[in-house]
Amino acid sequence: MTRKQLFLLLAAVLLSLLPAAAHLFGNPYLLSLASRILIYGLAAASLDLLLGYGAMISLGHAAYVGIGAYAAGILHLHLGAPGLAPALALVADSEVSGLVILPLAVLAASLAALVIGALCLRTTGMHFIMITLAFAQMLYYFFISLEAYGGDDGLSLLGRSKLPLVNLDNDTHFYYFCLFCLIAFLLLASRLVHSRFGLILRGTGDNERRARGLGVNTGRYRLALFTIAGGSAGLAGALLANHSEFVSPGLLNWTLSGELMVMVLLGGIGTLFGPVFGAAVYLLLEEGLNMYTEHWMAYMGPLLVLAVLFARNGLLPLLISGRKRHG
Amino acid sequence: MAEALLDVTGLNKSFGALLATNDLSLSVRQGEVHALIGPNGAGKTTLVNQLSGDLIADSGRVVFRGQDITRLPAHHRARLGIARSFQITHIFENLTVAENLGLALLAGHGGNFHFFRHWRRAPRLTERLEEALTRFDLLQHRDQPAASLSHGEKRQLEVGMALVVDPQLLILDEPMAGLGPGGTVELTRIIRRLKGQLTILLVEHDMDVVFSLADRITVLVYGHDIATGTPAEIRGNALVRQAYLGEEG
Amino acid sequence: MLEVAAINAGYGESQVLFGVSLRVAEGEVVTLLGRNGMGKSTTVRAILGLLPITAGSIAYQGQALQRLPSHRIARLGIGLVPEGRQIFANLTVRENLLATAANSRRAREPFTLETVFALFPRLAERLRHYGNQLSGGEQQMLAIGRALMINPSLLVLDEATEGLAPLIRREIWQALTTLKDRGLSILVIDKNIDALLAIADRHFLMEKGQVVWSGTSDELRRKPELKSRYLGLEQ
Amino acid sequence: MKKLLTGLCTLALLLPATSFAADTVKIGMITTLSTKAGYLGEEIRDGFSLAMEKEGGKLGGVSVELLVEDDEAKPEKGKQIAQRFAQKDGIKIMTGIVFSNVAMAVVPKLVRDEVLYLSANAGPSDLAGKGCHPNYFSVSYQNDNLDEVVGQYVTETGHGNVYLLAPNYPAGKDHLAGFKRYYKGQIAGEVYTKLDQADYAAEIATIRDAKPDAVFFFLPGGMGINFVKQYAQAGLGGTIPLYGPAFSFDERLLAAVGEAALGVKNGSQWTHDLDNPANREFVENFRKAFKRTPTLYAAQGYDTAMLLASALRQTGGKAEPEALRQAVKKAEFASVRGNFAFGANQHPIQDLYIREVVRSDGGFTNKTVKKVFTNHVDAYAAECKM
Amino acid sequence: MLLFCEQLLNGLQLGVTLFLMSAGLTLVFGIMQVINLAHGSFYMIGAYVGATVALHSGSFLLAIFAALGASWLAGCLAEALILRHLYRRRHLDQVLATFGVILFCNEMTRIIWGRQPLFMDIPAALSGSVQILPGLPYPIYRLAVLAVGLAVAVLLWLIFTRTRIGMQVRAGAVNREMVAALGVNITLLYTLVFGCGAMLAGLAGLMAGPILAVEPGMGESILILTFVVIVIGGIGSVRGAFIGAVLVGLVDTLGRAFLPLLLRLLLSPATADSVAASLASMAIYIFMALVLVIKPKGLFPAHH
Repeated sequence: MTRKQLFLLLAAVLLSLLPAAAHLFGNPYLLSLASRILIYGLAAASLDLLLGYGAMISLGHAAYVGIGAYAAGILHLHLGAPGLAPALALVADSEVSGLVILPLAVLAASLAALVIGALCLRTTGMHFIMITLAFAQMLYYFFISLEAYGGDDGLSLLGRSKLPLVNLDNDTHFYYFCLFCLIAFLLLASRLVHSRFGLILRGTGDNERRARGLGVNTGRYRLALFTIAGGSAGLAGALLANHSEFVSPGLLNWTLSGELMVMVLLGGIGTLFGPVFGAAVYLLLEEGLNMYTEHWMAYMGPLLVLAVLFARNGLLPLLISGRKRHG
Repeated sequence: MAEALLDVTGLNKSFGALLATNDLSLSVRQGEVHALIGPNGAGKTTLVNQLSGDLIADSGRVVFRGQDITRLPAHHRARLGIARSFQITHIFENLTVAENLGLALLAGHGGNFHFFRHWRRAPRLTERLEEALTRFDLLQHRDQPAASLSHGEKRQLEVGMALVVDPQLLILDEPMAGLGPGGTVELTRIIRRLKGQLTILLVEHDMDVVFSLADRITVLVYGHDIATGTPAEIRGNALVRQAYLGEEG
Repeated sequence: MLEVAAINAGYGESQVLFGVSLRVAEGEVVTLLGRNGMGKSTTVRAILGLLPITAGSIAYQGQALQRLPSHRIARLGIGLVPEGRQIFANLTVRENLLATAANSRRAREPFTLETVFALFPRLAERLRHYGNQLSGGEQQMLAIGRALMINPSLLVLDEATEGLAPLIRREIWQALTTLKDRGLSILVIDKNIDALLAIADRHFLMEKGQVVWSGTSDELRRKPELKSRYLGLEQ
Repeated sequence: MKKLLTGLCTLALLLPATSFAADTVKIGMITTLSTKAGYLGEEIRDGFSLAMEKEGGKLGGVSVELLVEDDEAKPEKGKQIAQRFAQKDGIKIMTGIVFSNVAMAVVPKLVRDEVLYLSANAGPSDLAGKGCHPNYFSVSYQNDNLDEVVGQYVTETGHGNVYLLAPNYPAGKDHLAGFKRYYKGQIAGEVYTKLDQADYAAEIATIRDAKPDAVFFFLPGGMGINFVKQYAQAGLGGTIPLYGPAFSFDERLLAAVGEAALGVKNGSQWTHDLDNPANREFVENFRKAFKRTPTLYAAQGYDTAMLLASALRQTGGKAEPEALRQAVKKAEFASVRGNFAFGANQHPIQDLYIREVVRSDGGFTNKTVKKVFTNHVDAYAAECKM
Repeated sequence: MLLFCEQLLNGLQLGVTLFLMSAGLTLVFGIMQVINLAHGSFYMIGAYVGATVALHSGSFLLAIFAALGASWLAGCLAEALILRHLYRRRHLDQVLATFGVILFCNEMTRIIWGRQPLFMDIPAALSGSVQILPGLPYPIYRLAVLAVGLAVAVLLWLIFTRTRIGMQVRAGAVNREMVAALGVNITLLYTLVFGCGAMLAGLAGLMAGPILAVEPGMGESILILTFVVIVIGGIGSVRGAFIGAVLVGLVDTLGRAFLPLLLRLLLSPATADSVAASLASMAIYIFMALVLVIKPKGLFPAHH
């Protein structure tokens, strides 16, 4: 067994035992924190598809998380209200609202990514970074002024989505559901990067000119990946909305895009699992530092700089490869 | 006279005030190895870029197998059967050798939106990949990242990627650049074996290579073709000697 | 004054130079000959500190260069006319000449715009043109002028006349002769041996990253087989 | 592997801290300490801890432990902290939220889970009306109160044509609605600006062009500083009077606004010059402890702590929810505001004042000008079914 | 009409402030190929140091020197300690590191200066208004800001076209190696350019001090605007930055001022106001997206 497999196995065991541990220690908050880490991990891993495999540096990934969250929040609001459209009512009263909400949230985020991606992909390099940021800011202000759904105040959800078999209102069930979503995403994504599509994408990300010279219409593949990543971020958003039972425009702010990027880089770009690890490190650091000082950012900042300067490939590869690099 | 596979007439391309390609005409016949020589800055790479579609000419015509391709984008031209290698090695450094070749094999087809099945399980790919790995002597490196290959092996891989799709026209832009003596010999052998199977446009500085491989040679100076002919004709051409070797008179 | 001793260098994992040694004495014109891809430009880059060497040493007027950054090497008095000319395309001719001009060695008769224009009258006519609006020959003159403006004691020309029309070449050879007469040492790379035989004192012939022969112009004239073997078109 | 262990240790840090003696009551304060609005939370915290200090580290004779966390003015963050307080630390009493949107995200769930929440600032309309809850008390105000008093005062002053300005977000609209509830004249214009806008030159030019009798604005925090400074710089300070709720005129903001705010009238439920024994003591102690004049946020924090102290004293230190709730509801404490009682929706019934910004030894401060409402009840009380 | 002139002036004034921010950033972008999210922090440092010195010394002149010096120093330090090591790295690394710098700077201002905003007054000589047109008084200070912005633009133009440093910087943008090989200490030059860019940001912050709230995190809102400017103008082009800044200033100001009026022609007043408010906040982003869709490299891409 390689170190990587060992590491993943260990992580899987730990994660699946976590709820039991949380109950044992009488600390249900641990579960909520862990769920949040899983969700952010999902969002970061979806960003990693863009950064690590497609070489598309998007500084607006929070937009898709936000759209997913808002789609879930808005649907939740309407599905719970009387007098909705008959078509929606069919599914709404069957106590499986999640079956509508989650796919629609993914769909909404994918659609947004498709449209925005089509425009953004006309540019490259620094311009791409900035235009993705601009679109995210545009959406941020759009949701701030979206009065019908709370505007800047955000939107509170009463309870979580309903799914068959699992009861998301139960934190343990919710945790396992998040874990399931994350693992499913990671499995599908790692299949994806080794599929024909993934191969061509990785090639395009590596050397676009060469790929075109071989006959690849690179724009289509990039747009498809942008859409997929957006949709996955939408799923994370929908989960996040369910987790905190609340959505607000703050989710679309560029700082969240920045934080997601930090998670990807911290964990290890282009590794899919790394960003999940990065999310855990970032969020735990935030929690941990917060316990010791009000001024946690004064420590977090330099830590990030040091991480960039000295852990060039992220923490996960560092962990997995151990001392091999020095040997 | 054999039929022309590629016909370039009156091509012009300028960058600002610099005329990189100046009323250039060139005809590459089906099945020949056609070498393109000229001093540095003569506009060879600019021409290659216009043939491959990485640059679009300002004016003039590029006709390939009877079809006007002057304004087609690069990936379109690739699908028509024009393959190229680059002056500076252009391979997918982060992919493995097998992935590089696999990508080359798959790239020409439109239907690559397969998201879950491993790329290696694309129809009829395995045999072709094995064959390519064997043919370009890369079998022992198949799962190595391309970045870890030696310079010569990278060159070999690059040429392999261009060849693996059985192109009609192969454009080799200074394939010998930076190769050690062993590498040059090896690559010359590979190209010689290709002779007759497909048409090759060879841009090269190494005169040994050019004269040993080429059927015909075109000499570029200042973006213009000053002479075309067999190696013997070129060697005897006073204009060429003066322009290229700088021998005055 | 320049002493290159058994240097190795390369790009990434591919080694290009294998123990190259050469020397240029005060006031001498020395050539580095060989076909493309033999390591001539790499040698020049190594001298100028643009490429780290992995073995050997380089000294200029007794000072070791191998650990110095490029700008320090230039200030010691080595002026580079690079391969491909590398004119600053977004600067005018005048700006190209002035941007990096310096007299760090306190030469008694420093080069000025006037002396450069006396050398290359064409440049004076194109004073306000941008670098990318010049012909190849004018760019080459500008590159030489630019290097002279830092008042070097050694001028290094990489591919001094490649791709230029015969008339322009003659002008450049003429200029180099003038510079030699001024007492400047010159290290020049070119394929145009016949012209170089007249100017140069000594020659180094490179093949596959190694110096395979060195000698004076007379010795080179006496060995025509060298010319055809390492440089020529003929097989 | 060593690093993995380090990771596990970090996790362990998040396990519950060793619990205090059983008789210690933990209080969770979720408030804003970072971002541009960080000083607001600081004021609340300082007011609260001043009360604890006064009682010797206790409240109502019960030893209490105050946990303060920064919500960064983000609702999501507030929810996380609330969750951590409730689930990890087992806290049953919370307070401190500065912003209405954070409160709206955090409070409804908390009170459903039987946490007693005493608001030391935010008073969104929903929690006063339809969303009122037995576990929710506002010790500060209902948001509209401070606008209503200005609306009444502006009407009384006789301005018949007022221009309105607020950020383009729900709270902005609520505040303008509060003003309009008591304002009887014409509206010269109603403009909603970008949230966190820095430059108001365009709006000020439009105001000059509209020539209103007066301008009423709700721009909390830095936005207010920018607006007031630029308004004065544009030369409008002397010609078209400004009115607003107290949020843009607390003493710490005034220090940053400077002379530009001089003479501006604003509505509040409290000023440091209110003449009652509790207030005199509070202001004096606060100045001594923190070397600055308290703002209304500090007063609210102080009142919240004093209210809690009175309730804990009554229950004999037991934090049993029902008893504590009943005790809080009685509001038997000496508020720095003077009169203080809870209405049916558990929001304050209180007097409201108009204050004016004046000079005070080297700086600027508020002076009470007029009591406009006595025992004012908020507009949403009737909607509360409790 | 008078109102329109005034709004135009307001737009221009916002534009030149943005230009001060953008000039340094676009140079750093263009020449060193490095993304610096922490540029807004230099703006904040300029404002904080300026406000503090002005408050304690009462001298605006002293404040200017202190603010410029502090932001210059901060810029040089950031370059030498952090960014210099990232020139050849991915943009991603640069984003991450400078994001860390933002967190640090914001928290440090909170630790050093406390949480409440800082006060900074207009210098006495520049307070009050002048009638620039009959019936149109305009604050002198804003005119002064406009003048300083334009002066800096002219100064930069002069430096760039007339001085050797300017030529070296431009030359360095197209061929770093060649500049070094001709004897210029390019590392030092970069640090200098970086420091001067930071200083311009500090100047912008200082000048914003009397108009705006000096508070932690004040750099971020203007940072994003600055990015918008640079991308519209074309990365690396100072001329582009100037035109982009003026355009963004005008679009933002005129959008806020006149969108409500325009929309009222089409919609009911209440709807018009709320739609206009939303559109006005998004206006510059929409503008930027439009520019990039039409000209993916911005209006004046620097020659490369």
